Amino acid sequence: QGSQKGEKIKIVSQMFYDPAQQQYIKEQILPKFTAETGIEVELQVVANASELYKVLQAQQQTGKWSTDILIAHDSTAVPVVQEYHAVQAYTKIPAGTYITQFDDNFVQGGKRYFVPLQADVYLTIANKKALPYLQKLGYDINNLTWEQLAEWVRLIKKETGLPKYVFPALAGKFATYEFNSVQLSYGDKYVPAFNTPASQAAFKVIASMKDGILPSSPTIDFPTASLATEEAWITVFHQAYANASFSQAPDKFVVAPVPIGASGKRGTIIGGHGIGIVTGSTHKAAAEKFVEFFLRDDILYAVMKNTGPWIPSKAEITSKLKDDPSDQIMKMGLATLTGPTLIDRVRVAEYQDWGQVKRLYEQVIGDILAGKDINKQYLDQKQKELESLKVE
Amino acid sequence: MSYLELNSLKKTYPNGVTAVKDIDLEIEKGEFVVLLGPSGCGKTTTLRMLAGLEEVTEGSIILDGKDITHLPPRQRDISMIFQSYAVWPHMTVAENIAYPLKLRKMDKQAIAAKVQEVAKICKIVDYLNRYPAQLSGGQRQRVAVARALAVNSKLSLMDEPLSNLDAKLRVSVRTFLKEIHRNTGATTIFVTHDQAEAMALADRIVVMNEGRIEQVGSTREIYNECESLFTVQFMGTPPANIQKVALASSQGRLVAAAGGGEGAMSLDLGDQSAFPGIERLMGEEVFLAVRPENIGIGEPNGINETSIEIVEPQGAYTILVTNVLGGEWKIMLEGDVDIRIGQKVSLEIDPGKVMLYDTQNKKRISLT
Amino acid sequence: MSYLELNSLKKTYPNGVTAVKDIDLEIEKGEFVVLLGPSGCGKTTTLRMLAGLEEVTEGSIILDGKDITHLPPRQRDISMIFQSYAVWPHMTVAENIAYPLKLRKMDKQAIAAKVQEVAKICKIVDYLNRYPAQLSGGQRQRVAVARALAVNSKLSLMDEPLSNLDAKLRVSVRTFLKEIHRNTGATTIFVTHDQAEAMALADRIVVMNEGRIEQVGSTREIYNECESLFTVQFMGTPPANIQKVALASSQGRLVAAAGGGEGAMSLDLGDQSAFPGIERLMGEEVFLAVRPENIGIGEPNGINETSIEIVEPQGAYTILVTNVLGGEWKIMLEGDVDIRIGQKVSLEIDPGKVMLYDTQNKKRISLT
Amino acid sequence: MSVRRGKLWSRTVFLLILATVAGVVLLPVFYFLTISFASNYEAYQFPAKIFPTFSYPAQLRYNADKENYTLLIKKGADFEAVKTTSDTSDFSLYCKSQLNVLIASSEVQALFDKAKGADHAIPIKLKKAFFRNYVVFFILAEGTMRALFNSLKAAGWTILISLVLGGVTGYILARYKFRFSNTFSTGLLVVRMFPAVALSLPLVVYIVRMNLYDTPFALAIVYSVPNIALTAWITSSIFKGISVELEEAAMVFGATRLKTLLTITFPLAFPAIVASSLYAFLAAWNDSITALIMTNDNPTLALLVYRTVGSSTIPNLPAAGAVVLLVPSLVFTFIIKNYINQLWGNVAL
Amino acid sequence: MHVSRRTGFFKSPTWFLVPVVIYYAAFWIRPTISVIIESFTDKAGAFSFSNYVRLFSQEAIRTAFLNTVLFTVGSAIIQFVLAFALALWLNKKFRFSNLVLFITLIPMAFPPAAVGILWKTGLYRFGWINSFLCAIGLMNPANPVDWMSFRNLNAVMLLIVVDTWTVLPSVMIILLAGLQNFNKEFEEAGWVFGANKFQTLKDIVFPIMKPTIITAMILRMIAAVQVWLIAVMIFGYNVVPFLVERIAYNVDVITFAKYARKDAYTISVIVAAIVLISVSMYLRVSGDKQKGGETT
Ligand SMILES: Nc1ncnc2c1ncn2[C@@H]1O[C@H](COP(=O)(O)OP(=O)(O)OP(=O)(O)O)[C@@H](O)[C@H]1O
Ligand SMILES: Nc1ncnc2c1ncn2[C@@H]1O[C@H](COP(=O)(O)OP(=O)(O)OP(=O)(O)O)[C@@H](O)[C@H]1O
Ligand SMILES: [Mg+2]
Ligand SMILES: [Mg+2]
Repeated sequence: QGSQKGEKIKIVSQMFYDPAQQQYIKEQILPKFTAETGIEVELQVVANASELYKVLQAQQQTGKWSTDILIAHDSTAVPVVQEYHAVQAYTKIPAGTYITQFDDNFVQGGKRYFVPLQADVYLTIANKKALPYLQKLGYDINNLTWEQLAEWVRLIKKETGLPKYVFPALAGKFATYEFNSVQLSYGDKYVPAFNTPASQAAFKVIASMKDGILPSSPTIDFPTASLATEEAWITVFHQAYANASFSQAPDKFVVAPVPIGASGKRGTIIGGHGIGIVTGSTHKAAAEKFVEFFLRDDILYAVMKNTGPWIPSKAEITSKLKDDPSDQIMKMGLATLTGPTLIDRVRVAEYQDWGQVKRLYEQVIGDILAGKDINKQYLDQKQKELESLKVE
Repeated sequence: MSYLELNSLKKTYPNGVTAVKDIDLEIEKGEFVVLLGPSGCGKTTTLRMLAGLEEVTEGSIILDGKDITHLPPRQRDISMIFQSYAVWPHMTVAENIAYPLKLRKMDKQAIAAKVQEVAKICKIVDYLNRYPAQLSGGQRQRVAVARALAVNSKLSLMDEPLSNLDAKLRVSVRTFLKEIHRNTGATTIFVTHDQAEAMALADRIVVMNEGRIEQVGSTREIYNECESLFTVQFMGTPPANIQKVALASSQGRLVAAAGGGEGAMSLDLGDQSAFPGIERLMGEEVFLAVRPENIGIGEPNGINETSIEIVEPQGAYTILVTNVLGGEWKIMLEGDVDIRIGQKVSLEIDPGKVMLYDTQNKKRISLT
Repeated sequence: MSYLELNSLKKTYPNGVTAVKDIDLEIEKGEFVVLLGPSGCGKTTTLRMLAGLEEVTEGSIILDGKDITHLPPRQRDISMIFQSYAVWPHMTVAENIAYPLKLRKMDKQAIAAKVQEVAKICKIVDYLNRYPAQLSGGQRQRVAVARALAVNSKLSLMDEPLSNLDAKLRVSVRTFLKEIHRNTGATTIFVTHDQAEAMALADRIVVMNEGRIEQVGSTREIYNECESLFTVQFMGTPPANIQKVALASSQGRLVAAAGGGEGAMSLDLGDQSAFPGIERLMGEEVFLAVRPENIGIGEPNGINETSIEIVEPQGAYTILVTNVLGGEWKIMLEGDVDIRIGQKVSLEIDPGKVMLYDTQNKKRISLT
Repeated sequence: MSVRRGKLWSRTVFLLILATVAGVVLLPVFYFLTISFASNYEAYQFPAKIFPTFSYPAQLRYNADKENYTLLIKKGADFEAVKTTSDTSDFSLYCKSQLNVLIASSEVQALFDKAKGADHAIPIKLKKAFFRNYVVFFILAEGTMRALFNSLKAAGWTILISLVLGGVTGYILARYKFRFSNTFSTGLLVVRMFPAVALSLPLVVYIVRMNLYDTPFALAIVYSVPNIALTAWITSSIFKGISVELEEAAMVFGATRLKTLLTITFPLAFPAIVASSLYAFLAAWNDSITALIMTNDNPTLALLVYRTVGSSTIPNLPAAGAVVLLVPSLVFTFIIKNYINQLWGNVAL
Repeated sequence: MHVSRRTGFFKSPTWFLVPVVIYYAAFWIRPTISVIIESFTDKAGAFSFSNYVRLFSQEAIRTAFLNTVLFTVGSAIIQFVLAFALALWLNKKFRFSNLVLFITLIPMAFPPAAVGILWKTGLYRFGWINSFLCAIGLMNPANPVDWMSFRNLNAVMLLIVVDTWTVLPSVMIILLAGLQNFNKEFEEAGWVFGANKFQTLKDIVFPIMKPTIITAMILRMIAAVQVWLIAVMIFGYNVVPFLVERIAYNVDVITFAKYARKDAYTISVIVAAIVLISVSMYLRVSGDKQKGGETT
């Protein structure tokens, strides 16, 4: 086999961020690999990009590469390869038909550094208690427009007296992408952006829901708590976290695609993780074996279903999805990903500092909640600031 | 009705210790009363109950016709001098004296005048602007006195105010306190376990023991007519010498005798007829107490021959330690005596100054 | 050469205070010497220089023929009893006593034996296994004594070892220390500001004042033949009464007189012929000092009529405070005297006990 | 009579204060503990429970139309439908991951059969695996033991450095007045004035250059910076509380200065010094921020907790991790309380 | 203790401070100086005030400054009052006082991460705080307060409350030690001479305890000016800006921004300056009137 007894590889991953996901991997998947190959696996999860860079920087500076496999978000793939030279190009890729949406990041200079594992999109999740109000309005949650959503949220506010939409906007987290998905559906071709006509309309529709949005939104990272306590009933949010609420009590929630914008289409930021082999790895053979194992249909499907549900990266899996709730979510995601959806990607590399770009969006939602008028002038100003952040 | 009355006062601390068991005492206006007793006998506790710093468990305190048993300290109109002086370190001497007056809402000019007045009495005028840390112990003590003096209270309490002073200073402050009292006539209760202090200061001494009063009286009474063995043993520096003796009659004279052979004691107390009712004690054992100053060296009356063990010259007098029937007896002779250690002497006990005590209840046996 | 010699010892602290100015002293083996003086006169500093705890600024210390001026404490072979006892709280009584012996590399059995021995002497055998926190002040004091005793050092130093004890205990520990010294004969230097202590204990007393020695001598000398005004004023409780007088001759007798009119002083010191060389002082002013116990009440010799201001009965004696030429004079009468405040009396000063001092250099004027 | 009333009054006020103090401190602690025992489903229930639960009052209903089963859990007066499935292993996985209830597929099958037989929802009792969160925490926190050792090492080094350097400083400040002693103790204060967050950046560079990156020792070096000063103040307070005469007595009786220090001063100061070292311990033990920057493969326990569960969307696991961290700290706080006077009694800045 | 110089085994005690000084030179002074230098140089490395100018033009910094001042003053006052009251109370010996003391110290043991979880889970609109308030009837369950929507002054006050829970024990410990060393007779003299409890506290206990109070307050102020973690754990970055929170934000979130490092360093220098100034101001205001020095 070529692997020594008791060999151990280490994975550093940006994926499986939530403990429940880690728990599943560590309890169900890794033992299976060890049983098959005798190789032990250690999984270290990094909380965000800067923590990943820190790990890589430290290994680069000290020259000690303790990592063998990297599971990275597509937005970090370029610096990982180009700045830290952390991942090597594949010579042989495990068989399968993989999604190609992330290849601009995963493939560089014609060489593939990462194989995609999954993709994620934004979804709508709503507590069933909110549905009667929608019925009153006569709208269909699966074909909702942003205007209708806003109307729904306002109606609930009017009838219950309480804001029931959560727009998580904790600094450095997701506000940007939540806005982006509205902006895209209104016809923006490039996000981040602030003063295009589509953007203006997008901000306007969010501003029109203002009274129905939880005022504590800027302190909220994920909608989980608000949804679980029923402080909020509705959100449009990143698939993975929306699903955390859903899994807690599947019967309580309905999940639907992101609403449709003025362009007549849905819009979403997509993201995905890829798996790569670390340049300095001292267990390359074992690492390759793990990549092969992890991309196997049965394993990847189980991982996608139980840590997400996510959109699996292989056609071999997506073609066989069934009808149960989690498969349905996968399908819904796949439809969003491959359907007539306006899609864009996180453009970290184009800006000096992505955190500052996020900050601009966080200010917008903060100002909306504070009752500020989000007019053209305001947005022009934001646009100017945004442009100053571009890499020269 | 007296000026100050303590009626069956009792104090049990939360930890269960009953520090004061039953104190009944009446004090007249202007009296200087000293509570005297060994450590732990409840003097401080009694005083603190008077001050309102300690809750009274049972009994009552009447001051000037008013029941103050449960009043907080500030409503009692008392002043107090503490053992540690408790001169506030963050105030100048003048501020220290003025503070209680300010609390009484006296006007500024009157306060300044009062401060000057008491400072003059206490001879601290020069230090009025100093902080306590810049004063010596004796000076701080004077500040405490001045502060107490200034308030013109109904009752002045002092808890061992001299014990932190050195010996020399103690004597001079003591004289000073006495003088102050003579001039102001403030009713004063003074706590000490130092009898020299008590005797020097008191109009009346209250001897306390284990939470009770043993004897109340003038210095003379307390010193010369001790009602209990406790008092006679407690009073005097050095304290009285005690010996268990048997009373006997010998040729019409009353004799107290103890021990046998060499070094035995045999003391002629005088003509038996002078002691009416002595018959019932004949042949009985009693405690005999005699003070060191009532023993001389010369014609034997008491002990025939004994050797001097220690000589402690004290300037004005000399203390000799000698062995009497296995115990140490102390003798106090006036002036500077030329006696060497080891010298053999005979003791001459003044029979008129001897006190006898019952072995059972430890009370004095009256011989007249 | 003496056992211990202090040669022109001088100490200036880093802050510039010269605490000890010039001390010359010779002490013989086995002597019990007491350094006595008012607070701040440099007693502690001197002792600490002897112990090696304070650097000597100038001068030298010779112990048993060896110059120890600059040796560290441990090489001096001394023992010391501290004011706060300095009994190590983390060691049992036995360990406390044994620790110095261990440092001297004595073998275990010898240590155990020694501990037993000194514990017996100091009557602390029962407490050997206790920790100091479980002992009373007096018991701790005994442990400190036992520890010092055990090491058999060349020199035993004690810095006010009794000052933290209460009055009663102080007297008994004092007697105990004296006894110990009598038995061991250890050369001892004892510091105190309490003269009763000094007089009771000392073979020789060294009276210090402002960093210098005022007088060295036996208790008798120090008390009765004070060489300086400082000493006569410092010694005695109460201290001597001082009055500035003019010497005159009257009908062949030497008379000291002061003041005029009522309350004037006129004291017949005796036949002028008994004072050779007195001529040069005739008409001069001198300080006259007389101790309270050398004044009686009766035939006027000194003051004709004066009124009693304060009466302080002390049991064995009574102190009267009276006004002499505007100053306070104290009189000490034996026993319990029946005198009331305000009573007019005449003072009878014992002319043989009077001491005279030069007004310039404050030294004693020898009259013989 | 008025006395009695006064006593009653002061007693009531006293008890009121006692209740308030205890409540204000303990209430959050109890809720926190409860959260650490809560399942995902329970973690966000409102109203939150102050004491943890041991089981769920639940019902199982057979839906004849769809041939599946619905689990209902009591919420308020009603039962709330939480999970509908026909798959026993799906049901079992749900119970395990969301409810902390360990129930095998076969047992689920038995329940399903029973529910199918009844014409209404049947009551079932789901018993919680009470320590499940803690078990999960240890499964997730891979290398807990190693992290624990790292934490102990870092804390140990911190204590050592702080005590040796701070203790010596404290002793000298307590016993000697020298020319710069005031400047020096003020200088110690200044050390704490500079935000540590900013200093750690250049510090990392030095640490890397010294080849100490990712070692507990390096962490200790950083933790010691503020702790040396703190230890110096505290130990100087301790030494001031030990009478100089005790040391002098030892020297007079033949001990060298070093011996005096070792046999007299140190044993006397020892308990308080141990207590003072707990400040250093707590600083090292509880820190995760510096460790985040300064370690990688050798995380401390606090960092491990932060890494594995710190970003959870549900607070039950993080709470369990934090409780694990908390236990030793609590023990040490319990020790500190007996030495308050020695530690802070003579402190002067 | 002054032992003969010639006999001691070292010449001067200062010698023993050398290791500490070396340590601080290496691990404190060196980074500090490099931080200070960074703050006074532009990108090219030339001396300039540009960093300060740029910073002061940012509104967030001005808000952060204001919040920091509010927080420091507010928490100092509130924590002092509470800690003192608590210390006074605990200083009386009562039956279970030792146990109560331990209970009050519990928050001291909480790691910052735990404090974050503890309060975040409490402050949700449907968190445990409102659960409790509803249970005891102090709040209407139908419309609980949304603590997390607090902004500006309210948020600062909320943070003061949370911070107080955490740090009160460490302030209280110092004051308690001071009270235990306090000669009770000073206080009793106050009562006896006519002061009521409050007057005694104000005129006697406080002034005499001043050195202890100053110690406690200085340590507290130094920490309070540097508040950030608690704010970030509860509200996240930006919502309630504080000066050191700005540093952490620069270091943590916008790591790659053009001026992130420079800003972080410059704010550090500003914070240090503020601490230095406020501590010396506090010392000045609290006065050097204390001539006594003898408090026990
Ligand atoms: N606060 C207290 N709590 C419990 N017991 C106390 C308290 N204060 C004093 N006691 C006890 O009460 C008894 C009497 O104490 P008190 O202080 O009144 O004696 P004292 O006569 O003043 O003694 P001393 O001469 O030593 O001052 C002692 O046994 C003492 O231990
Ligand atoms: N460490 C020191 N530094 C500076 N001055 C000192 C020091 N120790 C004592 N002094 C000063 O030296 C003088 C003599 O002090 P010393 O302690 O020797 O007096 P003392 O005779 O022992 O007095 P007491 O009876 O009060 O103990 C005093 O003025 C004192 O203030
Ligand atoms: Mg008392
Ligand atoms: Mg002295």
